[in-house]
Amino acid sequence: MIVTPDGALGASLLPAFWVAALALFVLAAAVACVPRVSALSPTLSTAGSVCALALGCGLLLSGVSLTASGSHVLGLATISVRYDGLSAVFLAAFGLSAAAASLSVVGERPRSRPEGAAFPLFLASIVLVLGANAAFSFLLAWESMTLLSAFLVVGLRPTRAVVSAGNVYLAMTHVATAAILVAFALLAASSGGALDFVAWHAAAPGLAPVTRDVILVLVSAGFLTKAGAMPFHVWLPRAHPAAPSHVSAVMSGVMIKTGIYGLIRVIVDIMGGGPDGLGLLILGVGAVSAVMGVLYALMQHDMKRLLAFHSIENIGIILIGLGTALLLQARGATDLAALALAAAMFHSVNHAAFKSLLFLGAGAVVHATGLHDLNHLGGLGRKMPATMLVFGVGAAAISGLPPLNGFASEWLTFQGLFGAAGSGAVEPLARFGAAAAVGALALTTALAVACFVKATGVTFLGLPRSAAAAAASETTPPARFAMGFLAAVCVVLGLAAGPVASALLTVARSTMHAGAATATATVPAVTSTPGSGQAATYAALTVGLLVAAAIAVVAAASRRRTTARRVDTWTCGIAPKPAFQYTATSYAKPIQLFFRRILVPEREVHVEYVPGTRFPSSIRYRSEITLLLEERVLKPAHGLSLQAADFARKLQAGAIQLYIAYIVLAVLALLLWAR
Amino acid sequence: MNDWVVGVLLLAPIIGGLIAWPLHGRLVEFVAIAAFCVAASAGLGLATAVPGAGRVTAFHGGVSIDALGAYVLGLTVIVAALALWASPRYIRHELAAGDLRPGDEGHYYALFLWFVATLIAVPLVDNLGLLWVAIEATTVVSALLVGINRSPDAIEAAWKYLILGTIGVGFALFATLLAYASSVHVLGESSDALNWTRLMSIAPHLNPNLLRLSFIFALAGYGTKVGLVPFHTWLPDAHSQAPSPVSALLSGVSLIAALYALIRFHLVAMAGLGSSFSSTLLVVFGLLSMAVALPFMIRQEDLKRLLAYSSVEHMGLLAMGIGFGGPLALLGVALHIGLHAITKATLFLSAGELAQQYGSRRLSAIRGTFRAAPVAGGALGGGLLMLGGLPPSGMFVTEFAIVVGGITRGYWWAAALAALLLACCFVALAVHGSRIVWGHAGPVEAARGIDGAMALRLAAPLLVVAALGLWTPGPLAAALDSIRAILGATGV
Amino acid sequence: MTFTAVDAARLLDACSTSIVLIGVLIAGTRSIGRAIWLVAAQAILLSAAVAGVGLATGSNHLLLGSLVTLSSRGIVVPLALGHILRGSPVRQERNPYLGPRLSLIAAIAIVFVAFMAVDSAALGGSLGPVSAPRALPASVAEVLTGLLIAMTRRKGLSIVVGLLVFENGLALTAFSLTYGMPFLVELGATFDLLMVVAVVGVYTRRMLTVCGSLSTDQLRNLRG
Amino acid sequence: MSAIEPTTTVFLAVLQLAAFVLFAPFLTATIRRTKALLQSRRGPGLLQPYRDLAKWWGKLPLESNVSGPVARYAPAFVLGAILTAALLVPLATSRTPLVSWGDLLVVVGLFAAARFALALAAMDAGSAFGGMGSSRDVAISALAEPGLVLALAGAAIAAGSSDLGAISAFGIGRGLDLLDPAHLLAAAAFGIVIIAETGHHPVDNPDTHLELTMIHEGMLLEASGRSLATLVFASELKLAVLAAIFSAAFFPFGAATELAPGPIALGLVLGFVKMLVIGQALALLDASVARARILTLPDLLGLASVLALAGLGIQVLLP
Repeated sequence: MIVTPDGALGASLLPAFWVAALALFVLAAAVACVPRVSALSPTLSTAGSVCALALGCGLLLSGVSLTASGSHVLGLATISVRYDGLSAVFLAAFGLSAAAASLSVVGERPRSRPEGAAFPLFLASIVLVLGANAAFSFLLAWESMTLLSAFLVVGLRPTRAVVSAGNVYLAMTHVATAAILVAFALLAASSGGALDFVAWHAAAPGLAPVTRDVILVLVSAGFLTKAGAMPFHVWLPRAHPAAPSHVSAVMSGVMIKTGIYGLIRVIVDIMGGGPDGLGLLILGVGAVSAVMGVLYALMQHDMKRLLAFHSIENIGIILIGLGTALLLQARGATDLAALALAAAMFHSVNHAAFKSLLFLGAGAVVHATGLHDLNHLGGLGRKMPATMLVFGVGAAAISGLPPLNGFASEWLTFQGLFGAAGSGAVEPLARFGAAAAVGALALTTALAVACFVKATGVTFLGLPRSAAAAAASETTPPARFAMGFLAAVCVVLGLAAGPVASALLTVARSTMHAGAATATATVPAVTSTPGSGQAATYAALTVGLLVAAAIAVVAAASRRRTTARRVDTWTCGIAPKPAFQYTATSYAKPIQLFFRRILVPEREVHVEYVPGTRFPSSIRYRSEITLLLEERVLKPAHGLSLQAADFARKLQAGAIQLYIAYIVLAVLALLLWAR
Repeated sequence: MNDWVVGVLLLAPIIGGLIAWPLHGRLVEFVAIAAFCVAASAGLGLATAVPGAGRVTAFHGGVSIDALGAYVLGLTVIVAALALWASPRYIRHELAAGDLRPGDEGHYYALFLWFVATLIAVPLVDNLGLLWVAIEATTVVSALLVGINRSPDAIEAAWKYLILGTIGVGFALFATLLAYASSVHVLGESSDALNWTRLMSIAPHLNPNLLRLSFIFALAGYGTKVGLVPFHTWLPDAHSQAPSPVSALLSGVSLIAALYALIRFHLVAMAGLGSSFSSTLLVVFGLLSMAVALPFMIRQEDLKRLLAYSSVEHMGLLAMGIGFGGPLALLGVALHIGLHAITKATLFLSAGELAQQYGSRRLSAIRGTFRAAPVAGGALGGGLLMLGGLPPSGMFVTEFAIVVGGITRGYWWAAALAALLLACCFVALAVHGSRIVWGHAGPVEAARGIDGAMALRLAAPLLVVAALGLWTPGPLAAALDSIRAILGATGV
Repeated sequence: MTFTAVDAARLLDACSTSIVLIGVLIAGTRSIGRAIWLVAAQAILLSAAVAGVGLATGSNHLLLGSLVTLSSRGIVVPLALGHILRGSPVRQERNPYLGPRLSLIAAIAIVFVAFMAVDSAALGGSLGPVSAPRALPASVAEVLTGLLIAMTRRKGLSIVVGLLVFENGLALTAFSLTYGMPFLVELGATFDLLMVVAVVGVYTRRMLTVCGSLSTDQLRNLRG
Repeated sequence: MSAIEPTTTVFLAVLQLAAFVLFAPFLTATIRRTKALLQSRRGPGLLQPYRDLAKWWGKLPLESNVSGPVARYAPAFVLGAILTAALLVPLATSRTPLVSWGDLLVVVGLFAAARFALALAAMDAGSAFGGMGSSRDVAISALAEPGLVLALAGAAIAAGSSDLGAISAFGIGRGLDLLDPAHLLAAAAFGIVIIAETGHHPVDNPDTHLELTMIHEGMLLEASGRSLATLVFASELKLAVLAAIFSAAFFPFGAATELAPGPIALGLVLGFVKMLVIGQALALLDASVARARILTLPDLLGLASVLALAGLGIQVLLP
């Protein structure tokens, strides 16, 4: 049973899109189980994802919302959805990422048939999560998403490491879900047992402060875990690299965003903002996640692990935006809050685009060489130029370079921070916090540039560092097309930053239940503090065209008739070897030294000499950084808990007399209690 | 008419057992299955008659089955059917391996049938005294089953089960006496002074002191059979040492039977004392059970003990849910009872398969079932996921209902802790399960022949549990509703 | 002469107190054989009390009940246990967790506590003509004594003896509270008790064959 | 802000572009000259940079047979980005030629883009020195970036807008009140950042020819002909633009507030003068300070961030 509130133009199509998307995903899953036609599955899920994309864009353009509900179990609706603007934004992001990911494996054979079937269902579960508007259907979709993604990570024939990665992932997300469940139950309890979000929003103002804070803490912990923000990130860099690349693309591009979506949905939409402290808290979490995420990413030389840590970084940037929004919303600066919230959404969409692109690129490289380790790659640009081009676009976008989309959203985030730091509504300490976050964000973007110069350069430029890299070949046409699509999206979203941002601003305002814009809070033309000074603006399209023009002019001018003379690379006069090049590890070395206090590197050099001489026959160098949280906190805590469990097991000591004593004592205690 | 059905229902297994006792080989299997089929048809007939009539009585009210009783009866029949279906394969292997002596199979099937008979009797009788007799009888018979293979461990487990069970249920007798005393004050000496229906009708007039004491002793007594901490100590021993089909019956049904008795007392106490007293106790002991079961699940070396402790955990959850009250939680409890029974039975059956194939129950030995034992291993893994309450398991729904119901009823801390403990217990199960399925297998006995019957027997129940997580069929929904009404969600 | 309610009450009180005393003696003895016969004596006193109440109230099912009690608890069960005992090498409780003297003292303490703590008035007073104020506290003391024995002994049989003392306590409660239960329940309970003893017999024989003794120290392998 | 008529915009843009393009090499020349004099050498003439550029422009390029399109097209990206940036900063006037096209973040972003392209190009030839220069350059810029943004953020927050024109206008408006501690701390931070970004002592040696000590030069090692000319010119231009930003944000006095020939001319001259002063300071630094070990750079650049943050603290916490 489906209804759309007002039949705006084209809105009548939207239900069809929704049904089609889900149906196609289910069909794709079914098809994947049938040996003869299983090759059709990726095509079908691509179609489904495109439907989801269309649905998201349609909802955004028409401004209507889509409601639907499905079968019941124990009187609880398994499907009860309402797609509003917020859902639409994330749905569109999902559509981009999922379509490309599904397309990239057209013609590939999945690791196993169950996994081939699980992928479309995983996509369907995300669609349902993004729309659910009642506690049960949300958690049902949420947990299905968790389980399916965990299965996709682990697969049918995992190695021991992958199994443990899957366990860590499942454990953390499941406990996090328990927190969310309790928070939802509290909301239900304080709204007379109602389980739907609308009733909760209605009851939210009446919440006792303590209850509200408990709820906020629980949902924050729960959703931040799914989002992979520090210090809840431990599962992420283990799980994402283990999955096949197209799965990692969706997990990293969209699934962790459902955590962000949940935060916005519950805190901003349902609860109408948190207490004064919450914004700063989220802001701090975001800043830490951003800086530490990119630092750890720089230290990785496994391509997919590097990208996984970058997901933590980008979640951090999104959280900086969200934190700013909450900070300002709690202090009544609605216009700026909406701006910051729009920034967070914008970066979520952008990250979905370029992170999926990069993961698909990494997948193409792994597919071509079978290598994960950057230190064995190199010179792939000559073998796979298309991949290099799109990967470069993705790298530039994620590094936040104008005029691409990453820069646009980071620009908005910066504006939000400037606004918060300058706003009179905010007390000085919080303003200083925002100002400090500006520094953190700047550091993050600069480190991201370093990291992606390293990733791109070491992989695609220079000489191949291994035979496998030398023998690489370009990836399949569908994969190339998928990556090209995402690269185009990165460019378009960057150049169309203005309209996109203003659309998101509308969504943000409606999500915050704020009226129409009062000040000139439209983009491009954002006043950091309305009234004073001149609008700080970023005219993406014109700047982009200007840059392009300048580049074109210079390039044309400096082009010569005569072709260049080819010579060997200068290596002080001896024949160049691949071993002369900087590796990924050595490239990141200066930064490792600069930040050695935080990264705590351990180096180990092992030299073997030619017998009898002082001439080294082989030198092996290994450098590992210490993940402080894991090493110094979590591992000891784990050990302690196991010891505690062992101690508790002494209760069951085996002597029947002891057991009788338990019973007697319990009875006596009961009798005393009942007196 | 009903008298006859009930008579057949109870006598068929007893007589079948008597016939089976001296027999050997295929014949005894045939006898057992035949006798059980008769009883099962009678039992299902009765159970299905209840929803229409609301209450089926026989023997002048001596037997009186309401929706709750019918539910427990139906579950007993279903789980017993699964266990009996799995028995021949299991017992033959035991005989071949020399763990059972030739001739024991006759005793096994006889005792099995008698155990089923006692279990069936529990939900039938209306008289709390006879209810106690039936529960005690289950202890005696199942104690013989637990120790049927004469290994020292089995004897130890059976011995502890017998002694602790008798002492515990002794307290239950005490509770019954007190209830009787209180009702005799009101009714005077009459044969139906212990009938639950009568007690409920006169509950408000009962002496509150007696009632309070009575519930306390019922909690201790039937709590022992339910496996609530700290009365649970016999449970992991007995459930792990018994032959796997019997473990399935013990964990699947006999716990529920005892819980059924406890519920009866709880309802009387609620009717007489108001909800707070007994509910609080149930919540406290339920929480305690979940909390104590966790460490034993985290560090566990024995597969069947792992499952047994998970039973303790789930019984704790059910006790809590009953204590919470309220429509949502009780609906969850009603469904959870059935889902847990079916899932746990299946898990024990698959665990038995694995234990026999690997020649050990040690978790460190049972590894890499993905290759060595795809069906049983898959069933175990899937069952553990179902038990952990991940969708599409029906237990996701029930656990959601119980936790949310609890918090909406104001039991914030208890329900929140329960949610946390549930998650942690799932983590423990998942870690063990992943090692079982994918761990590095040691030297494995050549994979036993996968017979289709086994695959069906292990897969079908799990599929049912999964299906019930997505959709509740109309009749079942109606039945659950009436059970909830009985459990006292009326008017909430 | 007629046997009045007052006489019945006096009889019930006397029997119950002496049952408790016997229970204390059981707690204090090392010899398992003696313990078994003391339990039998308890049962006989119990049935006597029941018979008395039955005569006083003129209810037949109480008389029947006393017969059942006498035959089952007083004769069959002790004989069975004696048979098992003859089969086992050890007849003494060598080193219990709580020595005879200490457990004797403990039992006495329990009795005092029970008599001070429990007053039948709180439980709605005694009903009917026969009012025996000591019966209920005595039964509680008896129950606890049984549990004490079961908790502090090492030998399997001694634990069973404790169990029986416990059961006698329950029976005494039944009679002192409500003149017993409905007859059907009575029969069922007795039957269960007999079954329990039978199963105990089975398992003690197996224990002897497998473990070689009845000491529960061998029965401590199942842990954790 | 008065309405902007296209003719003015075009005029100012062309004027500013010409000014930067023509003046940037001269700025470098003055730095070299002063440095030489301080080292008691005569040093090259003030037109030498122009001659160098012309010479390289005419040369037949050598390309490594490893390198490919990246190395070939990167120089255009670098110069293009910096030229665009040059149009987004106020020079002669207190407004940017292209009003409301982009603010200081856009300029910073364009610099980052140039860095990205250059650092990538340096790795194309598979040369050890290219990789080394690239690695060190991105590392140092990463350390400098927070200082850069925070220093400007201080000014932006004070001015209530991150638009460089607005910042400069606001500064002029405040007159000498502008020179409060917060402002000066930010200025100091920005100064340090300029040193790092333009590769002067103690961070880098702009005219070393020993491969192992090169950072910026190391990245240009494989470049030749027009590529080399483009890249060198880009770096000279970058210095000029940074100097312009510095004066616009921290010492905006003298920039034309109304669009009339006289003030504009004056503002242009004053802008040149400020740049030269900054250049002389850098030359002084080159001559007086030794180049620091790379391990000690975090202290220097961290100092920039700390100064900027301290400035912000003063500005926000105790107004």
